Amino acid sequence: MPLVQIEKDRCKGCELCVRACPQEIISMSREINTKGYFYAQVVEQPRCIGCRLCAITCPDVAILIRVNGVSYRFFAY
Amino acid sequence: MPLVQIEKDRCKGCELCVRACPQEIISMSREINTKGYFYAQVVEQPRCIGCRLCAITCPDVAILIRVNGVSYRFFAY
Amino acid sequence: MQIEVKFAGFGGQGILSAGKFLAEAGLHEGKEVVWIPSYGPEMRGGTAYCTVVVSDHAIGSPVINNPAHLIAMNRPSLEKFAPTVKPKGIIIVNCSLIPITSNRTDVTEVLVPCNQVAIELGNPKGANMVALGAYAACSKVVALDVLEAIVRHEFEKKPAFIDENIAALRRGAEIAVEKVESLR
Amino acid sequence: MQIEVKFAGFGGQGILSAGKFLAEAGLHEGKEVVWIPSYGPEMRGGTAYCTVVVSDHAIGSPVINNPAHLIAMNRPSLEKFAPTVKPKGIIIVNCSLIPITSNRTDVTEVLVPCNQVAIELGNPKGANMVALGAYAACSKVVALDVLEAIVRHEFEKKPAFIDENIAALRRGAEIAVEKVESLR
Amino acid sequence: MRAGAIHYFAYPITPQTEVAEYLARRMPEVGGVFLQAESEVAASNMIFGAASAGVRVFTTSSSPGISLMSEAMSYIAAAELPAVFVNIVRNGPGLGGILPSQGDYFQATRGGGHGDYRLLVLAPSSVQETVEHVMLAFDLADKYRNPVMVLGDGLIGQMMEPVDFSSVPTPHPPDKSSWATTGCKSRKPYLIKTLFLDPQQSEEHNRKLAAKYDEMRKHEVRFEKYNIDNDCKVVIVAFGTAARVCKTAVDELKRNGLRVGLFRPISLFPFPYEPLHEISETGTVHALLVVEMNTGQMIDDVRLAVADRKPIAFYGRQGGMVPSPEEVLGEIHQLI
Amino acid sequence: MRAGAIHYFAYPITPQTEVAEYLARRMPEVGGVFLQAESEVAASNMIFGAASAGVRVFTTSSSPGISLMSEAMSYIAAAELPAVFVNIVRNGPGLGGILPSQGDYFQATRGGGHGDYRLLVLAPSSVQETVEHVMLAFDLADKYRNPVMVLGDGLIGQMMEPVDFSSVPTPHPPDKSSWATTGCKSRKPYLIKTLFLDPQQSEEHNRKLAAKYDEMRKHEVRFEKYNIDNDCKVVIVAFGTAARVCKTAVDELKRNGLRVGLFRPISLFPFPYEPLHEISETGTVHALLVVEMNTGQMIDDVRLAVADRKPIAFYGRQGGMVPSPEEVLGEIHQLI
Amino acid sequence: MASNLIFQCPDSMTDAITHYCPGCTHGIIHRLVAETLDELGLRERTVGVAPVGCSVLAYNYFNCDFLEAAHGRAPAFATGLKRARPDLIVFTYQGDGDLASIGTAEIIHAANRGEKFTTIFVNNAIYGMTGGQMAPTTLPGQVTTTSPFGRDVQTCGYPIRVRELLSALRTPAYIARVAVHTPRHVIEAKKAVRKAFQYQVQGRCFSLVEVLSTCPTNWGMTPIESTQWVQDNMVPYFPLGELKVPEEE
Amino acid sequence: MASNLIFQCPDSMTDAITHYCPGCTHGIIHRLVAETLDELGLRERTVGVAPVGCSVLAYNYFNCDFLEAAHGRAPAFATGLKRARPDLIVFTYQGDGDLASIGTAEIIHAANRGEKFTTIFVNNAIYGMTGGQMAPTTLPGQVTTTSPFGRDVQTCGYPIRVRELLSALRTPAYIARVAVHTPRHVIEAKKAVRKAFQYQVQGRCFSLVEVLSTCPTNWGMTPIESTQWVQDNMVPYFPLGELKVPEEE
Ligand SMILES: Cc1ncc(C[n+]2csc(CCOP(=O)(O)OP(=O)(O)O)c2C)c(N)n1
Ligand SMILES: Cc1ncc(C[n+]2csc(CCOP(=O)(O)OP(=O)(O)O)c2C)c(N)n1
Ligand code: SF4
Ligand code: SF4
Ligand code: SF4
Ligand code: SF4
Ligand code: SF4
Ligand code: SF4
Ligand SMILES: [Mg+2]
Ligand SMILES: [Mg+2]
Repeated sequence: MPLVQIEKDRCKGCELCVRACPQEIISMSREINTKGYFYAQVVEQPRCIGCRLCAITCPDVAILIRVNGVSYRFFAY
Repeated sequence: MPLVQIEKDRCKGCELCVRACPQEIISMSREINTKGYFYAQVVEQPRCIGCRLCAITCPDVAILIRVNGVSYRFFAY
Repeated sequence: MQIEVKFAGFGGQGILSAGKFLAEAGLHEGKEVVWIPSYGPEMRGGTAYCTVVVSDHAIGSPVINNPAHLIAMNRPSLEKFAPTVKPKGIIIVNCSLIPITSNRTDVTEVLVPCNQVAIELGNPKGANMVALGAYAACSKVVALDVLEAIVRHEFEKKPAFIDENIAALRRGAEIAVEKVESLR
Repeated sequence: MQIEVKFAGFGGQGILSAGKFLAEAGLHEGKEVVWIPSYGPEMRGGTAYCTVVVSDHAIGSPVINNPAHLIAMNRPSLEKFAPTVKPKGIIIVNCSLIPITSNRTDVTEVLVPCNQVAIELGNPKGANMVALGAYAACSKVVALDVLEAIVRHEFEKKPAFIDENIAALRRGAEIAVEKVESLR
Repeated sequence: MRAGAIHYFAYPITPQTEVAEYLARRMPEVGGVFLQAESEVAASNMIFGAASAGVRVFTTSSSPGISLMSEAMSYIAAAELPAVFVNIVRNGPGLGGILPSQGDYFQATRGGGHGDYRLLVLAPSSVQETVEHVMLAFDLADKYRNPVMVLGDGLIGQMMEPVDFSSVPTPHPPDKSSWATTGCKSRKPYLIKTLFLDPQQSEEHNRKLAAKYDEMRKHEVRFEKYNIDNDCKVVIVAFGTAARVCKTAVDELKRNGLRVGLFRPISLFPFPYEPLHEISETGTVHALLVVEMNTGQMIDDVRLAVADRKPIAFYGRQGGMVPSPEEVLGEIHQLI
Repeated sequence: MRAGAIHYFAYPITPQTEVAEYLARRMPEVGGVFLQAESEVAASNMIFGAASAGVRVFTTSSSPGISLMSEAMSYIAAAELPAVFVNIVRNGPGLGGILPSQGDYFQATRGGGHGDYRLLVLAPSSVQETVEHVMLAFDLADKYRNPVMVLGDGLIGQMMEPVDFSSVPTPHPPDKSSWATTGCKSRKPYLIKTLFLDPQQSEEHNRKLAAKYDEMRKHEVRFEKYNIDNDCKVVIVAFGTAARVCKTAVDELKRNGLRVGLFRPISLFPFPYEPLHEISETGTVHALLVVEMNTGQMIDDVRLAVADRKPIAFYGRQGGMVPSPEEVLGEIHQLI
Repeated sequence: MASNLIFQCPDSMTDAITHYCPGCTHGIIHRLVAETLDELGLRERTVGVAPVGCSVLAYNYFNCDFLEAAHGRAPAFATGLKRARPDLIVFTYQGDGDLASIGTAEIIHAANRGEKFTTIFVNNAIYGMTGGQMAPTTLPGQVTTTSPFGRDVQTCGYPIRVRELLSALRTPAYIARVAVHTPRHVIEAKKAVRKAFQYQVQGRCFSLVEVLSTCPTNWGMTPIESTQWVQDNMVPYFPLGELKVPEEE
Repeated sequence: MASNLIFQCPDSMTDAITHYCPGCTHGIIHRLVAETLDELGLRERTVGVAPVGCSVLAYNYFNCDFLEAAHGRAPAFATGLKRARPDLIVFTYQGDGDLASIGTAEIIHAANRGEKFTTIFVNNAIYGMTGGQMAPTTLPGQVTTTSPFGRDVQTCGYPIRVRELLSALRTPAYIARVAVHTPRHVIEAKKAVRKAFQYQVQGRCFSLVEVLSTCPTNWGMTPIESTQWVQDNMVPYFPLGELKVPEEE
């Protein structure tokens, strides 16, 4: 099962990942991080399909994705 | 009858007019002018048809053409 | 009387415009005023600050190493500038983002949760106004209603912003007054 | 011994290269040499000149207001520079293009119809070489055969030019010798 | 009136933007053109072209941009055209930063472009004075047909200070019909050029320019004496922002009974050599302190004015650091 | 060896072409690149890029072209990169002409680009010395990681004089692997930059540069004394072509039994203040004569060296005119 | 079973948090370049050239040698560098003010000489760093601080299409335009960036990828609105795709 | 019957003898411009802008107000002038080094802004004034002092076609290429020059006429050989004709 980790203090709250996620499982927190931004959170991790669209679209490399099983570090997207 | 006057001391001897003249009536003198150039001369004035090609091609405005009769100063060439 | 105040935070927090409003208000009250940004818009991110000097007489050096007052909107600003504040000065601390205090005992330190308040007011970008309101109430450098007038004037063309910013100013002022009283 | 010579004429007459040949020849003879063009190729037309200094010892100022010798290839050059030539100097006048003389009595003035001669030799661009040959013969600053060697070297890659230029040099020298003798 | 209209060509650079926008907004008679150029090189040459038509022109930039204008400045001076350049100096060299600096003093007063020419350089020390200097610059540029530079710095450039427009002189553009290239109707064609192939003519032209600079030296020396009287012990020399800081220091010293004065050159070229020389000759003065926001540039001019009859100390901050009044006080105390 | 190869980027301009072609042809170890740039702006930035890779780089130009390089010069100095600029000065300002001049003295020694930086400036007075200076310039540029300028003029530029290559020093390019950006294989990435947003850092950087210029002032002062001994009555100060002319005048004076010497600054920055000062202190010297091919630029430095202890006269020609030995004699006779 | 990273920061990027504004796509473009360097194994022989513009600090985010050029002159820098060391991989990263305004001559001549480096051209239709002035690529009617009533094509002309302009040169090159406002576009963009570097690795030609980017701050929009604006306004005027490939020759 | 002049020096030319080399077609191009000014009655409200190049002294030959620009900057000059005085007729006269090398940015941006002046662009495939260095328009294999073995397209790229490059811009303009190496071509050239000025008179658009010209001196040919070289070598690479007319819009 894919695991999506969003690094709270790297996030600038741009919401691009929220829009990108086909599963609509990312949403913005109601809290702010140390920079004062509302940050993105994965709210329903189990529904994640590991499509990486959130990470691909994040301008701040705030998203990290893990899976169990084979994976390729260099993927041609 | 058209009259072609080549100003000897303006001429730089480039020979472009010689090549331009359809009547082949311009040739280079064997003398040099004050700048040391062999200058162009009209050798058979009567055969001139007043086509102006010599003047049009002269880079040094050394050629002046007159005709008797109506003429237009501003010609669209 | 001459008062120097430093607004400090990071780019994007509205530091420079809050300072500008204060300066405009000072001008409006007939004072001599100088507003100096730390730097222009050429760089974003990093620490941004501006200095505002409000005075009854002509202002000499615009270089202020030791301001009378400080408004610290994030942690690095507080750490950097708190030690430079003149004794008996005022420090406004945006405790939404700053988990520490200055540890100074010779100044009045007022903790205002600017971001929280702004979020509560439904105007998350208004943290700078909350801070400005709080500062004006504590320092009395300019009157609150003059500040409100300036806000009205500045947002003339975007009337939607007027009310929410005035609300932020007022709420900031209220909190500050409460806090200051509790300090007594 | 130091000899200064000015070559002058208009752009396109090969003034600068004639001067260069002379300088090269001087170098070849083991002398100190300076060659200074009046200006580079940036401008065509107008008066062009160069100065060549050939000396037994190190050359100081390259600025020569009063050359020992002058080679005037067109009328303005003669008019401009003839009065500056040192007494007992030499003036070569290209009488193909210059209908006047310098009117100086304290110099050796040699009239050479450089253009005519060049035309007669079937090498109308060789007027500069005619003048150079004439000058070398009159002044003996460098030997004619050294000049010829330089010409051979310079036109190494265009052998067609070698013979005609050497012919021009020689013819110039001959004429000059005749003229100088007739002056005696 | 066309000749009164002001034409402005510039390329964006921090920290000149504010000044540019401010001036463009406030200058009362603006009826001219504003065009954003593709570069500083282009902006300065647009200035050149527009100045040829006899209109008033100016551009604003900051250090690196000014370097790119230096060819055009030399041309404009050579062509004897009036134009105004505002340089809001930032810390350098290179890209440096956008903080206030006085590192372009040499460039403004002696260098920049190639060849023997000078800019008339004015150095304001407040926003008010900046506005006045820009207006004055137009007049001086027209008077001498020479480029004039207003040398500010990022601090003045970005400072918000009230301005009193009543004291800003109204402009008097002179008649330029004797040279402006506006079509040769009923006169001979005019030519504006800087090429002089004939050395005699070129030398004459150089001397004509030199004579003009001498005229400026005679008539355009500007400076301010602050608290300078007959018993000064130390004289501070500073311009622009540094001078403003020094004023606060002088006030403070005065309060403490110390006799220290400030000499502020306002025209950097022509530099006020004579007046400074005289002051330095005052018996009580036993030292001068030059304060600059660079590693020491104007100090050359101070030394030329004072020779070495009195010791000259230097205090400089660099890299966008502005000396504080306290630091200046410290330096003074070392001298007294 | 790559680091010994010389890379040359330039844009054509008279009268630098000859020098460029000459140097490129003669420089023995050329194994580098020649590329004609689209402009002087580009050429100077290509230099910058290539210098970053640790190769030896140079460009040649003449006055207007040098003005266009002034932004890059300031950057290169700020980035602490070695690079050599040859300026074959022509008469200016503006397009001017292509005749020899010394009108860029200020630009070379104090101005040009923005900010607090200096070029190390060498002024040869013969073709031989030009070649030697260019080779020396590469070494000095490497030593100080600073741009070095060889300031010639059209006369030297276009003069044909025999050159003895045996006296030209062989180059010793140092190891640049501690900073050259050639890929970060088995090390941390290197960064070459000139932006300093933090004023503390920027100030530090400025002071580092200033310290380097002080080093140059200590170690790189170069000058020539010609016929200067203990009983000189007048000392001529001149550089480059003007100095060469003055030598002839000095020789002539000597023949006539007049005791006149010549002081020729070879490094214009650092200027030989000390040695000139000492000479001017010699009891017999009662005046100095500065001879320049401009309206008076180096004279500022002479005055800084001499203060006003001795009178300083000036003789200048402009516009491509070169003073003649006779004219210099005339001036000397007025002083004696 | 071990857990594997399938998305993480590329080795060619440092882990510094960028100074870019929230939602600014400069960050995405950086990552695409860094991923490419990783994938092609180029990091250790790459030198990047930063422009003057918001990305002047790019060197803080790339984990390879870097230079900072003067405004607009990155192509001249890269030329000098690459000519001196043809074995290096050199890329410039430039904004639209930098490349299409002050640096016009430099990019055109570098492209025309066929310099063998790669340019990543970030077109955000505005001068970001200096606070939102009109760029050569600002769209007709677009409001900026120096076109307060919208770009007037009568006085300022039409926006310059850099891809089309450079493709008009005869010298072989790889020139493409991409966008990064949706994940799909990012994926396409990545392919073009990769190709551009591959051509360089092969020593084939000059390569340039124009990337349509956002500037939420100076456009006065949210990041999401900005991406929509790219789609609705920029893409129609700046068509996406390759316009020139060296194979044509 | 009176004798009438049917060909003489146009009023817009002075009667100075030019400094151009024998057979250099700069002289023809000057005359075409001067005739056009005469015919359209523009002399008294025209200001010409001279470049730096062999035609730097153009002002000696034109009988109208003239400026001498810095090398490559004539379009910026003309922009300043024309913006200040839109009622004037302004033209620049520029060589290929001036316009297509150092002045690339200036001509592209002037054209792109649609500045309402006219540029006469004299392409002689070489730097004439400075003694025959390679120009951006020097043909492949052409020998110059800085390409002694002929222009190598591998290292210097292909010659720039200015007409094509500028036509790639979207802003309306009149852009044509003509030649003057035979009388027939001169006649065609005249038409283009006339049109260019007419568009300006109408305030329509930027106009540029690229004229293929000779440089017998630096090409090392006789004038006649030079004209043949234009026909045989330049015309095939630089096709003649209008490429852009404002009516298209
Ligand atoms: C010579 C010079 N001129 C002007 C500037 C100011 N300046 C810095 S960045 C910039 C433009 C930035 O715009 P762009 O290239 O589009 O990059 P962006 O910030 O939009 O990514 C300008 C004009 C400068 N630093 N140097
Ligand atoms: C800033 C600057 N760089 C270089 C020069 C030298 N220069 C004068 S004319 C010229 C090029 C001339 O070539 P072109 O524009 O093709 O005109 P042509 O002479 O061929 O008609 C150059 C490089 C200069 N005057 N100024
Ligand atoms: S990997 Fe795909 S499904 Fe999972 S959170 Fe990201 S976008 Fe949504
Ligand atoms: S895209 Fe990245 S920065 Fe933006 S909200 Fe999502 S995690 Fe945060
Ligand atoms: S007008 Fe025609 S026919 Fe007469 S000379 Fe001239 S070219 Fe020959
Ligand atoms: S075309 Fe003109 S210059 Fe040439 S030979 Fe004929 S008349 Fe003489
Ligand atoms: S100003 Fe614009 S381009 Fe610059 S970082 Fe912010 S959003 Fe990005
Ligand atoms: S050098 Fe060439 S372009 Fe210049 S005048 Fe001579 S032939 Fe014409
Ligand atoms: Mg941009
Ligand atoms: Mg040309």
